[in-house]
Amino acid sequence: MLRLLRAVISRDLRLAMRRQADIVAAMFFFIIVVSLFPLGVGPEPAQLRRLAPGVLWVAALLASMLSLPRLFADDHRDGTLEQLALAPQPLGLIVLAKVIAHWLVAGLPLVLLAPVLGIQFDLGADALVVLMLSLLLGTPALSGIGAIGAALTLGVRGGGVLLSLLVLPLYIPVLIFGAGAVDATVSGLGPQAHLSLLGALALGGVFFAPWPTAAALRVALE
Amino acid sequence: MLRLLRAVISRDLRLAMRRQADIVAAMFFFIIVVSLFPLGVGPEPAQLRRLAPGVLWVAALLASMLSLPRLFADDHRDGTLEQLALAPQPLGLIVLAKVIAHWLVAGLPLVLLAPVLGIQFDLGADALVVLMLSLLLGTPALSGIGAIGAALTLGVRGGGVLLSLLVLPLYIPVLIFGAGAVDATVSGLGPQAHLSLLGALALGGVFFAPWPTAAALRVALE
Amino acid sequence: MHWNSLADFLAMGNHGLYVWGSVLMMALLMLAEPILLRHGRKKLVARLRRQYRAERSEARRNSQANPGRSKD
Amino acid sequence: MLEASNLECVRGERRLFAGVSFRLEGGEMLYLQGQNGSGKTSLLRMLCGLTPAVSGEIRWRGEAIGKLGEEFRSELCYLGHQNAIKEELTPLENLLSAARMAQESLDEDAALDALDRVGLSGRADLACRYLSQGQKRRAALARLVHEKRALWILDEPYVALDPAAGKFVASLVGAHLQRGGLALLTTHQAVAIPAGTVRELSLGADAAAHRRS
Amino acid sequence: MLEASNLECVRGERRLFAGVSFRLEGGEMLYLQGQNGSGKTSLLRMLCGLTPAVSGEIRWRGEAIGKLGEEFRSELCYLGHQNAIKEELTPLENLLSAARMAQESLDEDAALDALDRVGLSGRADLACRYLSQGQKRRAALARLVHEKRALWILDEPYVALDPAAGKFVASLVGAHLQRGGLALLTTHQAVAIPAGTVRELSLGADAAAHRRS
Amino acid sequence: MSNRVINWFRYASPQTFYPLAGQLIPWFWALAALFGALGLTIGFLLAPTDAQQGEGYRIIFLHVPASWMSMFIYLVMAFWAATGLAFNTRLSGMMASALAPTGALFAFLSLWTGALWGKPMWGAWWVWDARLTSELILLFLYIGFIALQAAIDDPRRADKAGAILALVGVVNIPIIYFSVKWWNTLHQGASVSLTKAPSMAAMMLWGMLFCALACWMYSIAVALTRVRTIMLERERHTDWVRALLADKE
Ligand code: HEM
Ligand SMILES: Nc1ncnc2c1ncn2[C@@H]1O[C@H](COP(=O)(O)OP(=O)(O)OP(=O)(O)O)[C@@H](O)[C@H]1O
Ligand SMILES: Nc1ncnc2c1ncn2[C@@H]1O[C@H](COP(=O)(O)OP(=O)(O)OP(=O)(O)O)[C@@H](O)[C@H]1O
Ligand SMILES: [Mg+2]
Ligand SMILES: [Mg+2]
Repeated sequence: MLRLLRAVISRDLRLAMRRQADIVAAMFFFIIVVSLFPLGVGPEPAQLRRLAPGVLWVAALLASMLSLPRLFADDHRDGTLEQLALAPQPLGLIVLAKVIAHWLVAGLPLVLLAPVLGIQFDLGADALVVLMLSLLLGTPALSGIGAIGAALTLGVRGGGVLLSLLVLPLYIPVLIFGAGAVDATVSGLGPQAHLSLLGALALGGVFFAPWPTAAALRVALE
Repeated sequence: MLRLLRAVISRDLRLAMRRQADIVAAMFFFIIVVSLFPLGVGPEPAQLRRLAPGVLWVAALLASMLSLPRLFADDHRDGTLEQLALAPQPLGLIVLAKVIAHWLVAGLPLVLLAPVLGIQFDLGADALVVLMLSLLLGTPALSGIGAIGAALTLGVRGGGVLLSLLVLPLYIPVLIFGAGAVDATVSGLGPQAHLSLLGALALGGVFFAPWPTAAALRVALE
Repeated sequence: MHWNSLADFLAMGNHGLYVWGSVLMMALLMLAEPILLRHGRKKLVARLRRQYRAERSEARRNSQANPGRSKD
Repeated sequence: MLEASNLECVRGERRLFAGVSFRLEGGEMLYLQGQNGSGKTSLLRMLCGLTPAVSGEIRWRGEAIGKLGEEFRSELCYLGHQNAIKEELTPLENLLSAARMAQESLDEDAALDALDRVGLSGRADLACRYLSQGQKRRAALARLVHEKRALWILDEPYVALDPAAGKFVASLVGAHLQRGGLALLTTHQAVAIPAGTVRELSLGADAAAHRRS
Repeated sequence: MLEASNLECVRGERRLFAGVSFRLEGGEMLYLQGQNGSGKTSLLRMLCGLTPAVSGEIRWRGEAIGKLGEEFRSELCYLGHQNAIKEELTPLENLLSAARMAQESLDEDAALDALDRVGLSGRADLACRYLSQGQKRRAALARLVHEKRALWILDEPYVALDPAAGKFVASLVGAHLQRGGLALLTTHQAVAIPAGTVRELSLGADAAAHRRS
Repeated sequence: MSNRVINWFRYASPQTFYPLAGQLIPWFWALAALFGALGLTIGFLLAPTDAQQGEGYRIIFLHVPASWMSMFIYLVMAFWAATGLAFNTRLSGMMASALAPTGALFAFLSLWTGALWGKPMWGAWWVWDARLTSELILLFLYIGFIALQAAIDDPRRADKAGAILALVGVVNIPIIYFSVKWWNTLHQGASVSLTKAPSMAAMMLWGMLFCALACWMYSIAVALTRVRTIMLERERHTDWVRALLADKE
């Protein structure tokens, strides 16, 4: 079972490396969206500091979502998905591996990048730490929930935009607890409660989501 | 020439209709991103009012960008783009038609929707009018500029995210003048200067952009 | 009865616009939905009838054209 | 070993076929024939368990494939119209990762050997997107060279191949049958299989005419 | 009318061919042969003007195609490995919109007739994504039925077609040659063209061996 | 035991359900009209003025039933989705798709009446309160469901995909509700308090109750009507639909 997970993850990572653009670009999307905001709303530092958690988290959410449509679409188009569905292992496990790979490519870089961007918004050190922590817990949940949407919209033309319609409402709790954790730190309250809820969401997202996703994939292949 | 424009536009619109999801979903992406922000930054009305122009414009920009990757990718994948490049008319014209169709599908709905969302942010009537005007002028520019990026990243795997990386910096002037126009209205200054600059960008975007786009497409087909 | 006059009733203590706006929208949509449904159903039935008729006449033509073959 | 009884397939509003039954034993191949759109691909996908049948049953070693599930899939090798290769990866990487994801053991030497035998020795390290149409198909077919699973289901394997490559694939299928394997194959290009028993099944209009007469 | 002299094609670090020259007049067809990956597709794309040649020249009615530009393209009909049909549209819509975008006049009756002749009459209003592999190819080939442009460049048109459909396409090409048209064609499936002069050109290893001997 | 199962599936088959629904629909319409008339009479003619809110509070007789229905219909939809996935009955998917538009309608009406109530009461059309926000998200979930089904044209596939989405959504709704609630109360004090409903006179309660019942009956009638249309459309190749439509000729 672990071998299967490793095989799928390593293949997906290799593909991501081969495309190069992917990893770098998810990060740059994050950077650019975050930097657009000051341009849109004006540069007062006090206001920016108050905006920071929300903007950073919304940007992370969008960046992670942007690569979702391709999570299964490439495999679907070239027939690999059929092969995976015919593999002797439960499809849910394969999905789990793909979710992990997606997180490594589209989630982890955001976590590492966040503090740098947080500085642009004048966040303090403890807020930066909590920001990273919240992203570390929240982005896996995003990948997991996103996978469900990606599977449901698979093969549905115009799926890319439909996907965001399905997935964004489900992302809201993650966003609220994520931004809430940072906010609580900024305003002097403890972030523990938010963070532990976020952890629960992450566990749920990663270990529960693959099963409906697998079911949706089988439907898409019919 | 007009017949060609009409043929391409009507085909693209029919494709969009067939996918149904497309039009509705671009709008809903806009709605949802706009609604995410308050969830990220908190619900105080005064603060939201100040954020409104920036948030609405950034969301419009993202929504219009999200449908860009498919502008040429579908045609590329199934070989239609080769056929268009081999058509006896200048490729630039065909691109112009596709830009117009893209705007009709991904730009116009945003313009019509913006006032409703503005209300959620407690904007006044004159600000709402200027918001619509600025979007009406700005979104065609977004479609035009976006087409260049879409053509440049065509066939490049992982293009979707790379695309946003290329296009977002070029979108910045549009964003600044667009959000600026609304901001100026909210703070009691006239929006005329911003709007006329935006108009210039739109003209440039729609009539200049198709030519580099066509060149980039030819390169992608080589 | 709680109201003194029709005008009073319509004014709703200065909140007429809001109250009647709600009532109107609700009435409008809740009337529109069944009407649209009825309309859609009628169109569907007409379409299906047309389709069945076309199929039947086609089958008849076929059986006339080659009477030896059984209808499958 | 593989037994289908009374299969029916409906697509949209169209009944593609009904009452399709056959039985296939080890060492036998079923050559599925029919015009374009007669439902060959649909039948093969049904036999894999990808699409549910409207009615009828499919049994493998006497048990319904729906119940067997993973057990059945671990004996099945399917190759569809799509090549199932990643354009960004090289043929070698494609072959290795496909094997690893199917939990087969395939070492690099064996993979290189397989690529060599399908005529891609010079291209083992070139990303598949640069390959020609026929070379892509060869890269996909390279999986068959060391494939030991019992049931092969191949949907038009010869498409885009040049005659020499087509013959090689036929010889692979022949060797598989000789080992006692089963194969189902569709194609519009007649390529003789050098060994094993070949049985035929026709779908579609011709088949209907057949049954009626 | 179409003249190629000394064409050379380099892909990556590999020289696929060099010194390819030929001349084709009205009513003649060039049958391009070669193994998988020998550069047939590359040559055809070069002749369309999609890929620039490393060296050599291509002339149409005596002038370089690069200079002619749109004039050349208005006489050219290319069909590649890809079908160039939209999966969301029906075969009818695909055919009509392709014609309209190529600025040809094709009315609905003619289009329906074309679909009828390629055997898609029952599927004219079904989105192409539901068609079978061969039916998709047929939908793409329906363009040829009423195509009057002088130069046809067809890259493996027979792929996925059943024998009957293949023969029909060959008859279309034959009729085109008889009208005085030119055609370039690659295929790995020998289908006899019923009329016109067929000339052959081999690319790749066999061709090199040929030249060397 | 086996008898019960067979019976159940008999009613779950479109062929038997269709005429049954046809007979029930007029009754539900009648009940809807009756309850609606009662509720509106009580609410708009008889109920006294509210001490704090004046006459504006009468929106409550529309707003609360609409809000309740919007949430309840989602639950029912998810229930049908679950039975559809579990037992693979055709009826379940049809019921789920028949309910969605009505649910979306009530979600929209809840937002609309709420906004029209909010302007006079709070001075704003919209505030980012927990309940409001989660109602908005509920509308998105409905729209997502409808859009997903519309985007898939094979009805069986659409049913299954929709069912998966509805079930995932139903798991998420409580999470969303509590997260939003917590988010808001953490941010600002109760400048706007919806949690304490004004102590309502018995009259108001009765009015609301009847209005809610009217909405219930309305929903059932509309859903049954829609499911009948869906049945005809999907089963148009079966003999029973042919016979049915031929009869009326
Ligand atoms: C767009 C704005 C609004 C939305 C989306 C909305 C949504 C809802 C929802 C979902 C419910 C049912 C919740 C439950 O029973 O737990 C509800 C109930 C209610 N709403 Fe609203 N509401 C809005 C505006 C308002 C306003 C402005 C008022 C009054 C000032 C109001 C007063 C009430 C009352 C009194 C109830 C019944 C409370 C109860 O049964 O616990 N709502 N609303
Ligand atoms: N929704 C639908 N409505 C009507 N017909 C459909 C629908 N979906 C698929 N079909 C038909 O079902 C058939 C599918 O055939 P399938 O792909 O199995 O053919 P095939 O025998 O593999 O053909 P080929 O030789 O071209 O590969 C086609 O005839 C197609 O037109
Ligand atoms: N970047 C590259 N480096 C090395 N070789 C390359 C590169 N790009 C393409 N090639 C080779 O160029 C050839 C392209 O061949 P082309 O597609 O023209 O073949 P073809 O004759 O049409 O073959 P088929 O019969 O399979 O369609 C292939 O052999 C491919 O391996
Ligand atoms: Mg097939
Ligand atoms: Mg080729």
